Amino acid sequence: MPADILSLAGANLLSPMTLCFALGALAAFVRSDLEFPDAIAKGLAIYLMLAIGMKGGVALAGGASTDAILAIVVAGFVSFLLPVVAYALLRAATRAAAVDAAAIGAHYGSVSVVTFVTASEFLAARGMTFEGYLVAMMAVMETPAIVMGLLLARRAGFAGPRSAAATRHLWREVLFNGSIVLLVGGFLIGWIVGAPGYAKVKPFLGDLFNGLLCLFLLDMGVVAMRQLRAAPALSPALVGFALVQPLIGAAVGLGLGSALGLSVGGVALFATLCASASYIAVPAAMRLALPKANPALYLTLSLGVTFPFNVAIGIPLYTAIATALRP
Amino acid sequence: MPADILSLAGANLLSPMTLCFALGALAAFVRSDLEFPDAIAKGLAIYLMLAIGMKGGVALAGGASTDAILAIVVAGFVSFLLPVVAYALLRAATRAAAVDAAAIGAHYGSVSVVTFVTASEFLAARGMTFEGYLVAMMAVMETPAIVMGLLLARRAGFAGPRSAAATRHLWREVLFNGSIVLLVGGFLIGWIVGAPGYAKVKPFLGDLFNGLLCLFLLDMGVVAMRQLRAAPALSPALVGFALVQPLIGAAVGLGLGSALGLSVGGVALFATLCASASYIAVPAAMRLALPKANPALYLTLSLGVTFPFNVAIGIPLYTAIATALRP
Amino acid sequence: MPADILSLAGANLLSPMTLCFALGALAAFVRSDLEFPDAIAKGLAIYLMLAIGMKGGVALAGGASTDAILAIVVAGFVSFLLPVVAYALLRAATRAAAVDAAAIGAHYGSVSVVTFVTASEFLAARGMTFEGYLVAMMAVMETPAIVMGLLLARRAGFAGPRSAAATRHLWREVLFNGSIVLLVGGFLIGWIVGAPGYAKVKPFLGDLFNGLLCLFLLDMGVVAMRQLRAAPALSPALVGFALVQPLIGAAVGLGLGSALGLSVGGVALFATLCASASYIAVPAAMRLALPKANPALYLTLSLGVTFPFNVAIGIPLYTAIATALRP
Amino acid sequence: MSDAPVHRRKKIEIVCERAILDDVLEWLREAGVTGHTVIPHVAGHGRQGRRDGDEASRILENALVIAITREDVARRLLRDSVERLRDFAAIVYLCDVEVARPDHF
Amino acid sequence: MSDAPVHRRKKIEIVCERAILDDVLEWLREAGVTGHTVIPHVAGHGRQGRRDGDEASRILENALVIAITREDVARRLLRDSVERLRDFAAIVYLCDVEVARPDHF
Amino acid sequence: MSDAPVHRRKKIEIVCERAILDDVLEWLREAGVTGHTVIPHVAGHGRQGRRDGDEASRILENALVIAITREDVARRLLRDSVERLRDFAAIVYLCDVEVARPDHF
Ligand SMILES: Nc1ncnc2c1ncn2[C@@H]1O[C@H](COP(=O)(O)O)[C@@H](O)[C@H]1O
Ligand SMILES: Nc1ncnc2c1ncn2[C@@H]1O[C@H](COP(=O)(O)O)[C@@H](O)[C@H]1O
Ligand SMILES: Nc1ncnc2c1ncn2[C@@H]1O[C@H](COP(=O)(O)O)[C@@H](O)[C@H]1O
Ligand code: NA
Ligand code: NA
Ligand code: NA
Repeated sequence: MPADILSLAGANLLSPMTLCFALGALAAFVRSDLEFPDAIAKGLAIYLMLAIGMKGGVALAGGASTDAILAIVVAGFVSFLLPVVAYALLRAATRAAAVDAAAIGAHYGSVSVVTFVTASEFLAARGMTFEGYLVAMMAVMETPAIVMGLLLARRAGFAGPRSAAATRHLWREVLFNGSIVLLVGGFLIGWIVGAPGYAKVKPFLGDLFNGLLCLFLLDMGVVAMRQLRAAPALSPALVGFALVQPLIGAAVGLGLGSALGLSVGGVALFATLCASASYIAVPAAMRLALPKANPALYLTLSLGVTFPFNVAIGIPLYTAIATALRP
Repeated sequence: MPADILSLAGANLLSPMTLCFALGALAAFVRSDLEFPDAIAKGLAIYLMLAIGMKGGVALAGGASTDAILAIVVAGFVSFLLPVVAYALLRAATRAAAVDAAAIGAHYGSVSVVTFVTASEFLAARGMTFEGYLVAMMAVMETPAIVMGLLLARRAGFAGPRSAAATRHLWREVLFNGSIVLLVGGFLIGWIVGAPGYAKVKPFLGDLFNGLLCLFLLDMGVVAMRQLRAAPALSPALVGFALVQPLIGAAVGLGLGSALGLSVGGVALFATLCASASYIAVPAAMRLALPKANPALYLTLSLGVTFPFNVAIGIPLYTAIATALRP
Repeated sequence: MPADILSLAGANLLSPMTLCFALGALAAFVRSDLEFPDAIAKGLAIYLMLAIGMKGGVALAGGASTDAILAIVVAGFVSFLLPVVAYALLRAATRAAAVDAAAIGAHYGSVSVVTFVTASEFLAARGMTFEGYLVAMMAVMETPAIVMGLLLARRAGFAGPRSAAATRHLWREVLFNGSIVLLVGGFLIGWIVGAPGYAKVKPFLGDLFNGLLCLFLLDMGVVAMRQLRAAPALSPALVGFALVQPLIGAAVGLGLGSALGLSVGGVALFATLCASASYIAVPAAMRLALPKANPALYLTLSLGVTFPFNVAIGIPLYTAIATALRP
Repeated sequence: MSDAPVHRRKKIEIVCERAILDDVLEWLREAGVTGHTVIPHVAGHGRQGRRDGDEASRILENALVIAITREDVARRLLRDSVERLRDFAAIVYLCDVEVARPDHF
Repeated sequence: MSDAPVHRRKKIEIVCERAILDDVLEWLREAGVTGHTVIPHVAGHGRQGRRDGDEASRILENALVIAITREDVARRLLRDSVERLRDFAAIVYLCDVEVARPDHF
Repeated sequence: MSDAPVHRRKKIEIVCERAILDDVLEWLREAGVTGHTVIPHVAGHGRQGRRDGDEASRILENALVIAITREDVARRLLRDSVERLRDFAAIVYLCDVEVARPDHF
């Protein structure tokens, strides 16, 4: 099995996607002026979320099982509870303040869409399939963690948003942020139109997926490395947290995924979701709701450490374990 | 035939394109932060206009008939005269001021490229073809309505642009606005290079068309709904106008299209052009030339009411009637 | 052979790419409001550089020959030395000041990626192939010319950048500017993943290449024409320089390319590189390092005169000569 | 020219992180400011380090709000800002301006 | 330091809808202003409601023009603006500034 | 309200070509300015003609830097700017402002 992991990891490290990520990181490291316009990065993100959502919906088209509904509910609970684990770990093993620990916890309960998408391509390249409703599980995991993060902070004495506008803004973020709308909306559209409707848009939403993912990961490499460079030096304990917490999350995902009876690919993807940390929706929410938490900390851990770790090492690792767990 | 219309409308409402439009509208309705960067929206518009223009030119490549020239001239006249109808209707049936009625009229004489493009895909999905020069008819309908709008306003005592710069700006807008350049330019390029030249760019300009249209309609849904939300409450009479005027325009298009001997698909498309209202070129021109007209009115009617009406109901309706009219 | 050149030139002038360029130029000439958002233009440039880089790397995958290394070293020297030729020509035949001549020289030693890419498609459409490492030759030609330009200026008594920040900025530009990172990075990725890895991204990075190049050239037409219009009237001598210098560069490229034993396509491409002038990386560097040089001059010559000359006439001309030179 | 009437007002400028922009605009409205202008994408550097909106969540980006208003309103806003904006990246300052249409502000 | 010569000029700022930007710049030029700076995409709120450039035609978007010029020129522009910009979304105000190179403005 | 303490500072604004933005910010830092705000994409017109960032290399684009600082620092910057920015497209001017938190600037 270790040989397996190594060969999977090797293949992953040498895929065009991972190499594009590395290229972006390198460019930022040498302070190249390579820069993706923000509009292009946002456009790519919209594409990826709509495309992955629709693919999931088409895969499930026609039927929706109780299996799917159970799995989606479980995913929501996991997102809600993972921040508690992260919070406890941070308070026990690092010197993070309570409000920072609560904010960071919220990030690790939520998910990173790009990590998921990269994992799904990793599986596809190996001929492994997964349940269409994994996409719905991802969508449902986006924001419960925010609520738990706020509860943890309140317990530690930090009030949430102070003005009515900020509260409204926060709830909109939790319920209807752009990622959720695109993932769930794309999922429903795919579910409604099925394979015949999907055929019309497949040249764009299907065939180009890998290529556009390359471009997106190139940009993510730049962004992650810039975040690392701009950040204040992190304590070794915090860096350790950002490497251990994904493993804890993955273990939870591997266990629950097997218990839910997901396919091998599905287990690997669910583990990846639990292991990944948000770097778009949750930071925006935390900045509003917990302004006393330090954004440099949570952004650097999720984007600068955990994201590259998952892309390079985590995904093949979780896949190998999911394969080994196959009954 | 009514059964026919209903099944066409049903199929239309469940296409990925219309569903994407609905998703965008829903996102804006719940005030999701889903937002297309402006640059992406503009890039998509450039793509759609170049692609549809070139497709039309390739379809006509080799020959240009007197049929085509006659149809194009007729289209120009229709655009010039439709504002008079709209103006009369507005003054008779609503309480719109003269200057507002003139400005709104100009919008309904002109056309909406996205409505046309959506209709052309609707036809293609049903195996219906149309004359390549429909694209040239659309281009020629873009701006004569602006001139008539100004004449109507002047008759009512409103001067046009006051400074020399504004006048120059206005004429450039009338003659060379970006849509016209792309549609006519693309058309000519397609006409020159024909099928062999087109083969080189077809993977981009042809195969991806539907998928990119989905993305564009998603954004249009957001934009149309935001416009509706931000607008002052419209009187029922004005909303009624925005639903009746397209039907009048479509009737004109159906009649003249049949008289010109267009194919069924061609008649349906010409009706769609007459029924649609501009929301890019004409607002920009009116703002300069008739600043006393209220932009919230004309934007909301064309973008917030008529555009969704045509996309959801108008297109299948006009197609069904065009089919029924077949001699 | 003259007949040959004419037919090649004719075919080139009537390709969708060249026609798109002409359309853009025309739009800017009539002052249409057609405008590519800057983000879209940058996004297209990133795509083209990554795609051409990767294509080159895949073509070379597996082996790297001493041939390749020799050709790359030669290309670097040519870029370093061509500015001297341009400088001498400008000082002898025009009234350009020394600092302007040095800055313009740096532009002509460097290369234009879009010209290269257009030439590579021109060859592909004629079934001609070229060595994969031409891409690496292009990357290596990007910036040595900047160093020579500064040396020429210093010899004429103009100091380089004055502040430490400007110097650092300049060196980063020379070594790691975005184009170099994308071209070299894409090349290495293509080289590593080879044909099997490339298959995953080919629908995007390969099949769409021509279509996206059309869009990019449309924008370049607008940009080049605007530059020409905004520029102060150029003296006939300067315009003459911008037409003669590419021919000198092409002659150098044809000679050295043959001597290096490149294929016919390779010789034509190398000639095109030598003939082309930078309009992105070098202007940015010159503005910092030689602020006393007039940007309107160097931008107008490279972008407004030499670029269209190469796209419309130069490429087929160099190709015809390379074909005729075939032993 | 010398007979043109001069009306004095205060201009208040606020540079703040985009996350609280809506909040700031609501605050201005409550305070009686009748209009404002927003420059939506602005980079900066201050006590909280570099803020140049270069990352995906865009929380490290500022906006610049300009409002012309009466002196008393502006002074009250300036005073209240200390408490109101304490936890956020933000600065506030006032400046004298002259306007032609006093009814407008 | 105290010996640095101080030259007083006026800064005129105009927030207006983008549709009339060219027109406004022509007006400044005619009035004798020798330079200007434009912030091209600016949102705002005023008598004419929200203007945040969120729609496709972009007519609901503002620009901010800054020009440094002599006091008399600035005052004349301020006075004329009332009539000139009446129908449009626009505001104009003046402010005192000090410059180092008086020949420049 | 009248009892709110008023602290006077200077605002220095610099419009310059983007190519030298890093350089200008370094200069401000060295001069003792503790913060700044940058409006990154700004068009303009001056002695060096139109600069509207419409071309591919983007060298014809400006940025606008705003910094609030003490009067002496601002005056020194204004004086030094003449020499420092001579070769580039750039203008500099000062303006009086009032702030609430004097320790901040
Ligand atoms: N002295 C200053 N001058 C101009 N802008 C400043 C200054 N200090 C801070 N800022 C701006 O205000 C934002 C928030 O400042 P701070 O709260 O100090 O981090 C910064 O990101 C800058 O955009
Ligand atoms: N009091 C104000 N302070 C700052 N900007 C304003 C103010 N009033 C109006 N504006 C700006 O000027 C534009 C036009 O104003 P109005 O003509 O009142 O709609 C608005 O969209 C705002 O950007
Ligand atoms: N009088 C002025 N008022 C406002 N901005 C100006 C003025 N003169 C120049 N500028 C700005 O400063 C930049 C450089 O000016 P210049 O060095 O004169 O070309 C211009 O592109 C404008 O953005
Ligand atoms: Na997670
Ligand atoms: Na119409
Ligand atoms: Na060259």
